[in-house]
Amino acid sequence: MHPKTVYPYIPNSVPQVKAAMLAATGARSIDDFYADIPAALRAPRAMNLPAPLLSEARLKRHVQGLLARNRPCSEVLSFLGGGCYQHHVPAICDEINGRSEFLTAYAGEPYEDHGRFQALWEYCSMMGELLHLDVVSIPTYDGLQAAATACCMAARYTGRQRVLLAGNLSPDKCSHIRTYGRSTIVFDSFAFDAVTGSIDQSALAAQLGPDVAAVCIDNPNYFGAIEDGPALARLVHASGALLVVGVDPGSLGVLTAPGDYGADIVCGDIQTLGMHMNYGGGHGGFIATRDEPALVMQYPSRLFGIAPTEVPGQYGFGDVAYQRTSFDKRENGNEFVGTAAALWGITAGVYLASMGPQGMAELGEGILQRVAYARAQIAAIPGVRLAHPGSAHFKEFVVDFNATGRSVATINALLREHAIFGGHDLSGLFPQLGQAGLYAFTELHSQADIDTLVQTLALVTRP
Amino acid sequence: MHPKTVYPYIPNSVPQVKAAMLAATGARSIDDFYADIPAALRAPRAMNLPAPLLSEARLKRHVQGLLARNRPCSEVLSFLGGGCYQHHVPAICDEINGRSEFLTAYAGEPYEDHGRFQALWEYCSMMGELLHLDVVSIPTYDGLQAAATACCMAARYTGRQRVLLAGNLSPDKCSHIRTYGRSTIVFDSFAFDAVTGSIDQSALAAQLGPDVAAVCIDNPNYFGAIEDGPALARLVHASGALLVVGVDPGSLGVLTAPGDYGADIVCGDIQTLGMHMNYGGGHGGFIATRDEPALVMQYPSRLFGIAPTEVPGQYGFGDVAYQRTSFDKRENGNEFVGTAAALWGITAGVYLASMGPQGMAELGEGILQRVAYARAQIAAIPGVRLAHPGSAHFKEFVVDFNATGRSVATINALLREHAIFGGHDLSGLFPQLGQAGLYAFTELHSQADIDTLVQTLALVTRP
Amino acid sequence: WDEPVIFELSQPGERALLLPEVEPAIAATAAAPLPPGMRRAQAPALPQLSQNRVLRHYLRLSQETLGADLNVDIGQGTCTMKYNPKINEQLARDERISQLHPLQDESTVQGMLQVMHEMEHVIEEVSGMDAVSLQPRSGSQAIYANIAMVRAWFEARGEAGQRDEIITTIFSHPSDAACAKVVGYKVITLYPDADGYPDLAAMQAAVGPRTAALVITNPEDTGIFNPRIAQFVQAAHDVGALACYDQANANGLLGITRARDAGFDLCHFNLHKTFATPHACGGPAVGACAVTQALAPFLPHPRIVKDGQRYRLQTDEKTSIGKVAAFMGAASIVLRAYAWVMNLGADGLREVAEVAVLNNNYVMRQLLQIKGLSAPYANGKSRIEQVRYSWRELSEETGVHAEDIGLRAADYGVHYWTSHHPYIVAEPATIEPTEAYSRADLDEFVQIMAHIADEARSTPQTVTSAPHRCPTRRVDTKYLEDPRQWAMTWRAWRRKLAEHGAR
Amino acid sequence: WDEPVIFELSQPGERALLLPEVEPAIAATAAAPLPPGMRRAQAPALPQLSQNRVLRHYLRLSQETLGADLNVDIGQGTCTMKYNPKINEQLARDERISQLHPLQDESTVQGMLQVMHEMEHVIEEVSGMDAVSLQPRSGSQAIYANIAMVRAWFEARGEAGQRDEIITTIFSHPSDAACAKVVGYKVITLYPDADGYPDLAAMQAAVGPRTAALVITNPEDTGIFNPRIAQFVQAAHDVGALACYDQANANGLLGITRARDAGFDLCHFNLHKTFATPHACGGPAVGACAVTQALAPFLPHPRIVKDGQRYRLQTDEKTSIGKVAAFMGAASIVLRAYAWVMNLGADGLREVAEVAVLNNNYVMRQLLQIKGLSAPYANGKSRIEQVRYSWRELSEETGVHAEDIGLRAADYGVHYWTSHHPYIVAEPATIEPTEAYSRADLDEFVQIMAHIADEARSTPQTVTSAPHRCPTRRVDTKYLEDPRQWAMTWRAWRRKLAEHGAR
Repeated sequence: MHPKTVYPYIPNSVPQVKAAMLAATGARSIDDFYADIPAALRAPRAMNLPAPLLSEARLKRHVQGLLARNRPCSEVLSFLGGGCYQHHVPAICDEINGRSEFLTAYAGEPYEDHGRFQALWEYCSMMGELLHLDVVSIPTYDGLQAAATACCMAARYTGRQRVLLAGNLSPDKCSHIRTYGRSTIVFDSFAFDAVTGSIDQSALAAQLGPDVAAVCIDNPNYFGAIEDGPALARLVHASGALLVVGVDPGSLGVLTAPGDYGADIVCGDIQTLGMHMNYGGGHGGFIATRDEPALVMQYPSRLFGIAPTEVPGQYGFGDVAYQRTSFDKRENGNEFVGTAAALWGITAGVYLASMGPQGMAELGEGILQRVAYARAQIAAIPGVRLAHPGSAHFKEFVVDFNATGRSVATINALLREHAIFGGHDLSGLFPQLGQAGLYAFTELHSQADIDTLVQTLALVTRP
Repeated sequence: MHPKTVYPYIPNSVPQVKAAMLAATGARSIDDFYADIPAALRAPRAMNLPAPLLSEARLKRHVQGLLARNRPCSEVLSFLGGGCYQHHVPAICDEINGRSEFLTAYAGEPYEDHGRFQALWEYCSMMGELLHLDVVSIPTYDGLQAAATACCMAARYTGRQRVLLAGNLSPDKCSHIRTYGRSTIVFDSFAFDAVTGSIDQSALAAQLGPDVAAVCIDNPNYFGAIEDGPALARLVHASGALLVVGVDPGSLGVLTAPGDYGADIVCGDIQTLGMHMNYGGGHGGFIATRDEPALVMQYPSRLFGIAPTEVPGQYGFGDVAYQRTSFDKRENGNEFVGTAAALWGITAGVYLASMGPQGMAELGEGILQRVAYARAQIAAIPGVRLAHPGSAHFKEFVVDFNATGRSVATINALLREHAIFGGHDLSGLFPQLGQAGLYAFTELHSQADIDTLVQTLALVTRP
Repeated sequence: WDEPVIFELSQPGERALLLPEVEPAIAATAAAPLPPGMRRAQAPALPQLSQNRVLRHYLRLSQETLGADLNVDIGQGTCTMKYNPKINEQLARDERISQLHPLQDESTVQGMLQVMHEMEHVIEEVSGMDAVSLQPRSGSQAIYANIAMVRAWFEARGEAGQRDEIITTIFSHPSDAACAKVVGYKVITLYPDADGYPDLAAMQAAVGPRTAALVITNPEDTGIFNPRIAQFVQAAHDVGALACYDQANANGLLGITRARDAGFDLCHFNLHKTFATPHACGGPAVGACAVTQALAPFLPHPRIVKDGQRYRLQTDEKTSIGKVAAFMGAASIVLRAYAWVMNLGADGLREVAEVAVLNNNYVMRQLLQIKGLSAPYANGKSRIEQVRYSWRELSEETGVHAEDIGLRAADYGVHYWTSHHPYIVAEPATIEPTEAYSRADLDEFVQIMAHIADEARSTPQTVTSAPHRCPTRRVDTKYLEDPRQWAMTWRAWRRKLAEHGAR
Repeated sequence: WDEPVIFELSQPGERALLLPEVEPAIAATAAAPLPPGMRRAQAPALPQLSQNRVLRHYLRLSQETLGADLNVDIGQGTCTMKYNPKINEQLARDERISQLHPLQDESTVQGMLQVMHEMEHVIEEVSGMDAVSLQPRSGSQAIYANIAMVRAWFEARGEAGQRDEIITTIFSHPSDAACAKVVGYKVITLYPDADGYPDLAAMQAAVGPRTAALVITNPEDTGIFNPRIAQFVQAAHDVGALACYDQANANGLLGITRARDAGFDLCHFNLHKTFATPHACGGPAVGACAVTQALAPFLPHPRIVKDGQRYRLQTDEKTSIGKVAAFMGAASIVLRAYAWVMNLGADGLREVAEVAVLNNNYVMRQLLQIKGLSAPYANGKSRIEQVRYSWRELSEETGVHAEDIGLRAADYGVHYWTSHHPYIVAEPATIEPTEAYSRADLDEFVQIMAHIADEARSTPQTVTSAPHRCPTRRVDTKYLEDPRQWAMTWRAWRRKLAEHGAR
């Protein structure tokens, strides 16, 4: 007990101040304010928590001691991907999202928080250019949620109840989509082609029908292979369903925007646009569509719009069609809305404004090239193969270790001894691939890094 | 060569823009603007610099690679002091001095830069409370410069030409004071008592005379011993000289402010008030006096004052007696003034406002106590002695290793193997101490840390 | 600042960042051809700016945003705007967390897993529950996860078919109702009784064999604690239903009363409210789900397990509802909350609660001296951590609305929000002082409210035409409702301007 | 914000930080008694605030400060306000530099020493000189160090007694003259010739056996490059004097011309100007001294020496002037400058110079179209990187002064400074666009100046009573000059208020 502790975060913990304020309220003790809480509900004992580290100095030392037990990707060569990626985070992204104003603002109106509204609206606008679509939502939680909501939007819009999920989606994404949507949607999945890793169009065609609200794919898919978007769109639209495409926005400097090949709802994750990985804490989801009122009215999330003000020439901002939301209509709104990932939206805006058209093009092209180089080099390692040798890949691809006789777990453990984090082990998630790892490459990887990986892989897989 | 590189920091490096701007000026080429530079003065060749790291990503990786070759004090136990100290830097100090506004402001007027003026004036005001003095300058470069200027101020004020330097000042400080002041001042030094490490009052008395402008001491002195300030002040004042005292502001929660025992000019370094060590980049100097116009007019640095504005009740700020300065009077001003360490002044203000009266008292008291404990423990190590066993010390003290038969260099090398940075080696600076190290302790050191040091010292000095 | 939209600042050719060069050997490698039509034809029409200009733009926008750090932010009631310590921010931005990939081998993230596991224990201790998941990325998502667990529970017992109703109250958060709907439940909403408390008789009438769960906030968004909460829970349990506690308003209850004490089966906390992580303009955030042992097998996976001194991730629970969010959720938010708790300890958390409640009742006492302002329901009773006030009387007298007053407050450097649909409390303003403000801060806020109430009587048009000192004046809201005029992006705005002159 | 002085915010008892506890075993240890009177009797009367309130105070003050990041900051001529890249800031705040103690063993700071050593090479390459010290903490301190080396040089040669004069020009920085005085020299100041250039004849007349050195800025603070600089240097050398180059205005010269090319013996650069480190409200900063091989033995110590692949510190040079600043100077500033150079390379540095000069001449062309504004001296000639303009004509016509225009500019979100004493150029305004601003930025600044010139004619009182949109109106400057009223601290202010009602 520190009965006289004055807490730095609690100004009125000064005993004299507390006493004076109590007197001003006319209460005898703070317990008076809890009169509505019956004695039976009172906690039977004080909380049992570790002794506090009251000084900032000791707290910092304690937490830094824990952090020292981590080995971050910045200290090794990492080839992990699978939904979270190590890209360069421009310093101004950190600078802006660290500004007290943005970091601690919340639900102000478009006047005192004009800057927050403008920054988020600009984020949507820049995403709109990248996606070639007119409507983009304020960020939702992550790419998983964006996909789940996109499926629900499609079901509401079409009035149909079946949604087909590609077999080469992220298993985590499928898990969330199904749990989230299954009260109103019947989900079925369709297979991918074992040779190419891409969608088996005949398997998809076999499932399509007039009850299908949407087909949900990722492009590039979970294996990094680039799907034939235009062909899939034709197939899906022929059945009257919507095409929902999850896309890595970082690919869109070089790959066609899904809307341009016919996707009706485009979704994905903005972690790659200026967010650190943060052990999974850098995610934010986006959802985008054409500006069709019936589709717009299906969004659950907030949409910001630009508008003139009383002053000629001045722009202001505000919520568009707020009555769609659960804020306004509780259970009669679309799904639900609340705090999600707004700061990452602002940050992604900073990133896109910094990269510009040429930066995004160079980013995409450079990753395509590095992947091609890495594929060629890795394929040349004895016993190591590419799982999908004929396909074009963006950012990641599956390496097949079956012929090495070693498990991915073993290989990754050996790589760690060389300060390399090998690709994500797919052997549990996709048993049909056997011992396979998903290797990711970004603009951070130099030729020397890739060569180091290849040499080390050769070493640790040597019979 | 990257002839078409558009540089992110140089907006108008876009070739088309350059051409259009050239056309607007009527010049044929940029070389036209250099018409005044004769051909003979043109650099004979392009600069020979390393190939640029044009991308922020590669630049970051390169510099982080260099930083990885450092071993910071945060990863070891460090007992280094001697003028730069590892204290806790409150997070809000970093937050405020990292704000773009403060970080990049410079020489604005007290209107658009009202906040800068207020923050610096408040820094001076809080230092004034700590020092019990009415006049405090905007920061100068560091404690060395503050002491050098204080000597010059004393000489100008008294019209006398001799300044006496205590033998237990920092050797670096003496070096700068002498180089800086010797065109107008004759410097002499006086000895310290070998047993106590403190000033030998009889040695000082022997040097005092009617030509002495000032006596310059540090209290605590370079060995961390606390001088008898009141006695020294009486002695110095008896000869009509000024007493210049350098003080660690972090000691003033527990030690008497020098002005209160008679110091006429108080100076020192603010690095301890919220600045990281930064390999010596965290220093700033302060100078303070009573509010006596003849003394105030001797300051070379800027002084900020508060003033009413046209609006009743409103405060503004501005430069006090600007005509003292070299900005105004060139060589006829006092010394010179320019960019120095203003951001650290603002930061020290944040620190003092955060610590408050009680924080500064606890800081000082805690360090006194830790030093007493460390002295007791270290004195108990066989063969290891305290150089000045009878004196009271603040923050640091000299450990005498002569009886161990090992050099400080050897001992420190062994300590480094245990992740300990031992005390600063004084064997070169003070040959009379033999093999001795200056050990510093701050609020960051826990009992466990001190015990670890003691055990390891015992281990590495064992015969 | 009169800062243009960023597209208006674009200068063709300018760059703010350059990308790493592609080495010649890489550039020379032939790639597999893309599927037809999959190569983008035109670079995206993003703005082109120097780095200096990008920075200046966003710095100016930041200065046009009233962060909680900048004002006495007690007007965002239900949001629990408290001080977000800068040390936690500094720690969470350390590379040893920011540069962790969520799929790293467990051996390389032991520190991170320890932080998360210990934070789970904190939530268990605060709630009295047995098991916790920190995966949801917000309070709403935690509510969703809890209700999904309710569904899984009844599915596991074969009762899913019969139980299709969830009961909540009107002053519970909208997401309580909305999430129930998403998971497939019919929502039954209870209204207050004559005394202004949640209506126990209505609850007892509503429960039955179709009831899957009670989902309830307490104290409600009015700041009123439901003194019969145990009976509500009991009524649910009596019919075999579960009880799920929305603890978004837990700030006044830390160490005072726990979900377990009232018999709840599930509950959740918002780390970005009660546990002092920054609101970040609306996320990232964490909603922590806490459940009893019986419900633990249904928690999202993976779960963190401690084996001796090692932490590992476990995903083999077959009854788990699976993923609710990517990876382990917002780990860096968890770290901030952990640091906050470690700084305060058990005594500190209780001090948080007590001072938050003291501050709230102090402010209520002061605010209710303003003529025209009232605190509907439970008249004369104290509140827990917030109060939903009503400006109805002032509005009827002057024609000034609660929203106008909030906007006028922005002119004085504070604000409140009024999005409390449906407006059961007319002309609402919800004030939640939390523990983070001093008496002087609270007095300042009250004085501003009193001053604006005076203005409403003396110069009402000053209030109704507010704001006057914000970056913009009032917007023309029909541009936000009319599909022919709304523009969620710059490209839509320019198109609509061209098509039919949007303004 | 109308933010009070921090003392006015004090709430007795509040704390913003707690200190680490002292363990019982430590507290129980008896310390040696302090000398009599050395224990402080009363805690310092610092303000008492919660952490939230401290933060809010300083955040508000920051928002009331017009940092270069926030505006088109080309009005602080001579200061070289350029873009300070955020990546450099991020790198310089890494613990692996911020937590280095300057007395660490060399083996533990090899990365830091490498950065400093390589930055020395950069300065050598830019200047053509042979040896560099990065120890001075500002440009002025570097000037001081250079002149101290001049003195040491003559002392080493036994000529110190005869040589007691230093020659400079009136448009060289005030510190050139002031530092010469500090080191003990008599200062001889040259004025421009009839064409507005530094007067070579005056130089030739001034030099002689008493001359120790020429200390000169070039281009001068007017932006005019002295085309006869080599002759100035030669004139100094002819009498056995040294020549010392103040390169504060080097931004337009990188890769174009070097100190060595004109024959200088010593020079200095401001890393916080030319090398893009932040101005930080006025420091910390670095002034880099560069000298020829002959002067190298006089450089401050320690110097960094590379032995094979290892770096070490050397302090055994007997002729060194010793220390000029604590330890190795502002190492974290050096790191920022190093990162900036490594990003740009030789081509980039030359691009900096060329675009800075292009921008300056572009702005000059535009500004001189404003009636009442002129660019005195060297009429019709181009300038290097800045121009000192004069509003003399406008001022004579309207009674509006250059200072008024600068303050009015602040109302429009830009500013310039006018502290260019003595006012050889009447009604001065020095504009230095650097390379960091786009054409659009420059046009905006010019438009604001043109607009204010119009205002000066149409509504002069608007300009003379500016600022109108700043945190305060004009202060009563007699409080800054009168010793009975001035108050450099809160304690002095309160005392004077009490003594004789300072207001």
